[in-house]
Amino acid sequence: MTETVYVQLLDLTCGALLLTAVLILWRRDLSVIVRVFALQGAALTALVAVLAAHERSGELWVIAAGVLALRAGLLPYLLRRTLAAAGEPQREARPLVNVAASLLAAAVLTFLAHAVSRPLVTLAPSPAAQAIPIAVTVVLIGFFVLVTRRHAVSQVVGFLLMDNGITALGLLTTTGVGLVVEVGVSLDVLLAVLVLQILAVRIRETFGDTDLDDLRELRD
Amino acid sequence: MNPAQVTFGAAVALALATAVAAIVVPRRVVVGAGTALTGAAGLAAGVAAVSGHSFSLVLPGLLPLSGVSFTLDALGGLFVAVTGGVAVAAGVYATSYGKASAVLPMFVLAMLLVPAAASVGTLLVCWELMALFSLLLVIGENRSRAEVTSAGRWYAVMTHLGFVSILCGLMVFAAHAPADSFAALREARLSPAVSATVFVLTLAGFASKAGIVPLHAWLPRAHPEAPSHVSALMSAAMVNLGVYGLVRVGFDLLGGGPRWWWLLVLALGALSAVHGILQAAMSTDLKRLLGQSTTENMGLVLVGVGAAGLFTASGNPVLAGLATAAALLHVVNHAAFKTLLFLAAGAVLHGTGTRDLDALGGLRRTMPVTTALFGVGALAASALPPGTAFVSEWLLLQALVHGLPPSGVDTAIALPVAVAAVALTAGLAVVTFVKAFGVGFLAKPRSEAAANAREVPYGMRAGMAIAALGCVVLALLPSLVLPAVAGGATTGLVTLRLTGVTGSLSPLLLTLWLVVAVVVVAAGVRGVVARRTRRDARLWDCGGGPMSARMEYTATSFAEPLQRVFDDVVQPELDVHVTHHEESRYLVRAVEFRRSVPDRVERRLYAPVLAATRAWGRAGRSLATGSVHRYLGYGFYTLCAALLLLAVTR
Amino acid sequence: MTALGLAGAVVQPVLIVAGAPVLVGVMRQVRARLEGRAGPGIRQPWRDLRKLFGKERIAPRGTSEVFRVAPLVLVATTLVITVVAPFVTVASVLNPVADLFVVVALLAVGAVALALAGLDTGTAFGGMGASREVTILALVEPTLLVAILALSARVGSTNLGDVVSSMVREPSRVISPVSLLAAVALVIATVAENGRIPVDNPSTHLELTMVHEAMVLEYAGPDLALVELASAMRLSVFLGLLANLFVPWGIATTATPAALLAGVLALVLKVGVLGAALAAAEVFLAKLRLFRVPELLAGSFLLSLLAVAASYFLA
Amino acid sequence: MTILLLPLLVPLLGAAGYAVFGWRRATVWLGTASASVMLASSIAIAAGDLPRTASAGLVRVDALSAFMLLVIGAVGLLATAASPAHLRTEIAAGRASTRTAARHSLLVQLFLAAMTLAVTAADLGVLWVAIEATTIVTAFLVGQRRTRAAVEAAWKYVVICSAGIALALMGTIVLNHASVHSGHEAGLDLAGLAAAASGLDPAVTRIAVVLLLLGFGTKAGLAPLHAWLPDAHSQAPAPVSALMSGVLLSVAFYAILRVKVIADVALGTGFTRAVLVVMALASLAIAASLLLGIRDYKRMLAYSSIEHLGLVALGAAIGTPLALAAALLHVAGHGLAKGVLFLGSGRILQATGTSRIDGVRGLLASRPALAGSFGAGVLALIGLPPFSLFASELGIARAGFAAGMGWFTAAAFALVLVIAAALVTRTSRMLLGPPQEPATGSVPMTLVAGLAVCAALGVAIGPLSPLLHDAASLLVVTR
Amino acid sequence: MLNLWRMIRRTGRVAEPAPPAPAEQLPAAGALGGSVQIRHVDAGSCNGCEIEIGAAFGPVYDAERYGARLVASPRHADALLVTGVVTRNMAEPLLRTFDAVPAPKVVVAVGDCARNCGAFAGAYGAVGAVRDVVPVDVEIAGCPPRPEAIVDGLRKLTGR
Repeated sequence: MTETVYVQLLDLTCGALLLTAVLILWRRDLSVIVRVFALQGAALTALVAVLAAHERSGELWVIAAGVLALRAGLLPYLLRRTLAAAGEPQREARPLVNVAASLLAAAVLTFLAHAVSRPLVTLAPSPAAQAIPIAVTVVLIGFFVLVTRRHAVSQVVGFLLMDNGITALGLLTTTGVGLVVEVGVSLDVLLAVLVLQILAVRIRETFGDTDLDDLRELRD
Repeated sequence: MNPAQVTFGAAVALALATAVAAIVVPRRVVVGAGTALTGAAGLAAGVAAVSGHSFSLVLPGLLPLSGVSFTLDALGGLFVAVTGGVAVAAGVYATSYGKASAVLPMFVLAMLLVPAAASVGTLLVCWELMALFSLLLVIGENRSRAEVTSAGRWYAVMTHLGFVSILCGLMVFAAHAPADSFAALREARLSPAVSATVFVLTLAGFASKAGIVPLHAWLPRAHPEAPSHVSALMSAAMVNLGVYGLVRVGFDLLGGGPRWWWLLVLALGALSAVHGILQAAMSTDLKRLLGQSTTENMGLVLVGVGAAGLFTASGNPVLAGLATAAALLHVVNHAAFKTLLFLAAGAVLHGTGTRDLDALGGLRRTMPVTTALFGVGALAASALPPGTAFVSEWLLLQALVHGLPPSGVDTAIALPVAVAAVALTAGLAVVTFVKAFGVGFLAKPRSEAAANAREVPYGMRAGMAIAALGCVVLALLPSLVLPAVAGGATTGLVTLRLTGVTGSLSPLLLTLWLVVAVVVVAAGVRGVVARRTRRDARLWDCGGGPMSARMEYTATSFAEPLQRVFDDVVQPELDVHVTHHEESRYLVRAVEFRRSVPDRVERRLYAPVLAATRAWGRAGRSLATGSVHRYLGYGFYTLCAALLLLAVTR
Repeated sequence: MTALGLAGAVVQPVLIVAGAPVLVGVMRQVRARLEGRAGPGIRQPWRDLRKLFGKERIAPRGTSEVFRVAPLVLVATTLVITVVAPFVTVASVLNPVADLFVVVALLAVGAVALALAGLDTGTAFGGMGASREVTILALVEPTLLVAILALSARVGSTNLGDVVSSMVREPSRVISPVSLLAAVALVIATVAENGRIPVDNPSTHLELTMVHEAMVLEYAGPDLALVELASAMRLSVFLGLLANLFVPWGIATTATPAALLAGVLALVLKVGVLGAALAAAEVFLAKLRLFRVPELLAGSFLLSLLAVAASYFLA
Repeated sequence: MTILLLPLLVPLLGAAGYAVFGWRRATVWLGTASASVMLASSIAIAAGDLPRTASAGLVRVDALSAFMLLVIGAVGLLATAASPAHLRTEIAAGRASTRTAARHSLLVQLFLAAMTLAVTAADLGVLWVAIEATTIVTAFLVGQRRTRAAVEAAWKYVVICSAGIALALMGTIVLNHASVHSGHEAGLDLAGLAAAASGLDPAVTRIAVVLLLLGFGTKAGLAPLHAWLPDAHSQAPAPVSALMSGVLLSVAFYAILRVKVIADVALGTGFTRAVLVVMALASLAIAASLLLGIRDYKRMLAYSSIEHLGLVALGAAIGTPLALAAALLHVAGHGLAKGVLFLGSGRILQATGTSRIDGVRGLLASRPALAGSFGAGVLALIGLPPFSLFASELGIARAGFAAGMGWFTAAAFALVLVIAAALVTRTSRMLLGPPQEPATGSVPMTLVAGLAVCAALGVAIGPLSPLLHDAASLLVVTR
Repeated sequence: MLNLWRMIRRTGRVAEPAPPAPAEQLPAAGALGGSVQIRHVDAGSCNGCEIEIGAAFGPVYDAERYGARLVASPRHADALLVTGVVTRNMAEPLLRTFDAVPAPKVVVAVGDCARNCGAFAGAYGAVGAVRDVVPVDVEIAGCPPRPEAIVDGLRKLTGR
């Protein structure tokens, strides 16, 4: 793989990552969101694969396989199941910030991400590092989804968006944090989503709805 | 080995042993006797320390991170002795009063330790222990009564406020010194701003413990609600430690200061004295009255302390010594008579079940011993000769009078005002205690409870008698304790002569002459009267009658003229509620009249604070609305702001 | 204890005990004459006392020792003052008691004893009188003590003997503004403390206007005699002190019989003139409502404060 | 096998025991036994030579870790000792089944294990994994009762904590980035990072530190992501609340302390100090604002935890040896006191059936021993002697004024005063007043024991003193 | 003020010259020694006598110059000056007032009603004359008696 192709592929996959994040913010149909999320998992896998091909690192290929299984397979599957369990209203009814404003916010977050990640880029300039702001943007968009979306599944997706972003960040900083940690992190994320899925079902059972803004029994 | 060390150690051991014994054998006799013995040991230690046997002790292992160190010097010894003395009376009293509580000896112990503390950490820990134990004692016995709960709350919050104030003050001080021991603090060189901060902060804290206006609000609540021997300990011993702290920090550690410090102290003292006694004069609750009188007396002490500081700052050590002597002697005197009065009030409560003066009366027949002893205390408290407080107030006035001629303009204004405040206080104290004694004990019983009063058990009488003995000794021979409080400010055993200025007083001879005069007059009357036997006759009831107890002047009516005079100051609340007949509004079915004299300082100062706090609390609730999005939003916005800040500043 | 002091201790009490009722008689006579009446004569108070001592003693039901002892205390405190304070002689037999603060406090003790006796009876009148008496007492106290401060600040002592002898030594002080202001303040205080018009009316029969009289309604016979004697003595003491503090001339400074005689005559003259003036003034005044009395006392307090200010700023 | 792994393995074995045998007579005290062994081995570790490593450098115990192990062991023992009685009452009341009890006990053991792993981990990444693991393990404990409130609390808990902790992960990765490019081979090894920190790129490290502090601060109950805490702590079963409030917060704060060492070397002490002071004061202010109008006593205790972690953060911000020692002592004292209080509140809840302050009256008259220990615990919380919180608050105050942070310290203590006022007011309403029912109840020995230890620590810490000072000196950076 | 002073000077003495002292004296007068404190009791009078008593103590007759003085309390009194017929309601108070006076004590009945019920003799509301209730030492006749008579009666007590 030549350097140019590598950079182009890198940019393409990162672009896909960002695009999927924005789409999640854009769309209101939950099943579409879950599908887009699976796509993002695939994009992330592609990113790892590109990096693996460039670095010629077996370890990265393993990670790519893991990412594919987890983020494009298992997690979207869990989300779909949650969605199925959650019952009828499968749309994000009324986000706390409406879609147009959300998209503008995403633009602002992108600028913020670029501004803040400059030191990370300049620390070790490389094609991969140039993409760090995109990963940070995805994290911030994920957090934003978490803050503004009312459906339980959307919130889980938001959390996973953050996580995807962080994973991308980890990969783009071209370093890896050690296998034990990687596995631990992935396991934690998986378990967290499992827990959230079970809790979402319980919310549905006890509250009859999955609008999280109705969860206001505990207050002062 | 040093006698002060031995006796002080004995006091600590006795207190701990009593506390343990009280848990094992919860009997009043055990607790009371143990407390009295602790007090006796403390008294001995204090006396030894005052007479020159000071000692130091460092225990680095105690109180993690700070260590503990004690030094009992003459100043501390005085307060230890006072506390010990009060504890003796209260302990003896407790052998037949109240519940057996292991906290009582611990409270006494904490109060004994405070004046012996020799480092900031030690002082603070002892201070808080004292607050804690007293709080437990206040709420301990009658915890199901709403007043007690409220009093406990006020006390806990205000004492903590004072503590934080002292903490901050002393910590600022310690931060500018090499270490936090008092010895190191004395060496510290502070800038005027820092020392002023230290002084003002510690003054606020210590003043709140001494019940000084405007930080007094807890005192008339907590002192009356506590069991009476605890009230005595709090009002006669604990408040003194506020004075101790002020003297220790202001004079000893900070080494005096500019005139405005002491003018401030003087002003606070004068304000407290007048405010306290005015409230007491209007009060109809016997114990509350005594509590408010504590504010008054601590105010007088602060006038003395402030004058002492002022004279020191003006370079007049003779008068400074005199004023200090007056202040400290008043501390001792106040301890004696306030112990007696609170114990007697407890006896009244015990004998009648009420402490409402409007429902008392006629106790001189059913409770003669208590009446006589309360009379001794009332005489002492009203600052009339041959009472106890007269000597100290006389000293105070002497200091103020002699301070006038060679002084600055500020002093020329402050001292006459102070004299006037002291004089007004003295006058109102007379009203207050004439009311307390005359309405409470003389005349006819105003209620069933008062009519069926029973004299209290011997233990309680003995406790009161000890306190009364203290009062009498202090009244007749103040020279026994004056060397301890005054250094060389006065000389003479029977006749006190002021050193450095003209002035002399002989309480013993004065009393003697009064007694002689009474005897002479009585003998003269016996010589000239024609018929010696008295004819028993109806009270003159204008021929009508019978005169019922309802026709008597009550405490409320007794104070009414005074209340009218000061109505602009105290602003009593009058509420007349007329219920008309249904048929015609010209016919009245019932008239309800209610009068209360709320504490104006409290209403003006505390009510807004309380309201603001409540509003804060209500507003605070909107922080936790239950919305998970909002909660996450806090984090999100903070994150964005932080990242922006990081991006902008680099 | 000097010879002069000893002489004073003997002469003064005798003079005041004997003379006080006469002073009251004089004052009544002055009033009677100004009112166009003939008057009972200046010996009438002594007649009253002699009769009262001969009467039956009464123990009103429900009263205690406080009630019985109060008249004794009242007389005794005043008696001690007459012994030690400088009326005829400058020196005192018991200097440590001849202090202005002590004298003021002793006078208060007497008033308190009587107030307690009033309360002890348990009657509405007794309580009312006691309440009013101590209220006025409390309000007079600041005036008294601040006036004392004004007088003693320059002398550097609150000892009566010192104050008086300093006045004798430097007569120029007598007409200083300090003295003047303090004197007026003290006169008002004296009027209030002794229950004279306009604060109280000693001959009132209307309960609502009574202060002092209301407390003693239950006393009869010898007890009443003591109370009346004491009131007269207190008035004499106040007037005597006033006279000697501001016009000390004639007071005996040596223990010669001539000086003593001069002192006695001077005191009789000064107190007599003062008493007559007071009685004359009363004719022109109406009694104040009880609740307007504080205004009067506040005025006197202001005067005494001004006296202090004058002693500092004009000295 | 090295003793270092014992505190980690024992609870895992305990968990396995519950997984296999369930909740039965034989296993009732298994949890307590395992916690005792944990505490004992922690003491043995603390008494030995430190630091020591094990398992290929993945586990390392230095003085700070040993101290934290002791705190976990002590509060763990307290909580597990109270668990059987709690569960028995719940089962008797029909609010739980034996299956729930078994799962509860199993998860508690795993919880203990996760916390032990967090404080013994040598690697920042492992530390992160362990802390996130605590969230997952406790999620079902929080939601154990399956009521609406419990489910809601669990959801908020998991979402907020996961989001927060994700920030910490991001920070970890950024820090790793800086570490890798600093030319050292430290990676994320804590000791290595601390040693090599001076070579880290400051601009990158700043970002990492902010993210880490915010992230771990979430778990430590510090503002701004504190809001899960009152919900979760009030809904969790009492022994779990005790553990969460008593140690979990401190364990998360332990991570902050580790980060602080690195940051102080890399950036100078000013940066973390500023961030921590802001977080500390914000936490105190939030706790004060909400405690003033608090109506639920378990939430009251939870907000008080925010307050105390705020104080600990202040101590860490001050950063002098005295301040850090005081902060650590505060962690221990707060753990014990809060543990006791949550256990006590659980009993009150079981006795009265309501967690509203209005619903409880005259407790001191109806249940003197329980109310007495609850009251004593509150007195400990507001920092009265002889409890160790007094000593530690005094230390923090002294250090704060001495370090020239007088204004912040004064502000903090003013807020502490407001909080104390609120606590006293609410508690007195619950405890004092006429009783609602006749007096009953036995002396709760666990509570008394916990308070006694807390008080003993306040009087003298004796042999703990060198450990405390070693731990504090590990955290002090002189630059 | 000045007006008042001028009036005092212009008026001078209004008291009439003292008439000669009454020949007879009460035995009690010796014990009283020229000082008599008087408590006035209205036992049921029409207030005519009161007006005359007031006049007797006024400046013109000036009973006070003979040593008699009105006081507020029977405890202070030596003599009761009783006016009017004794009504049913006042009989008991009169007795009590008499009892309240310390010995030696004197009762003066002023006016015809007090002496013998006057116009009210036999009235259903009247108990009787003063002497029917308390021992009377001096009686002053007249309806109402003239101030001179009252002063004259009082001088029998004071002996002046």
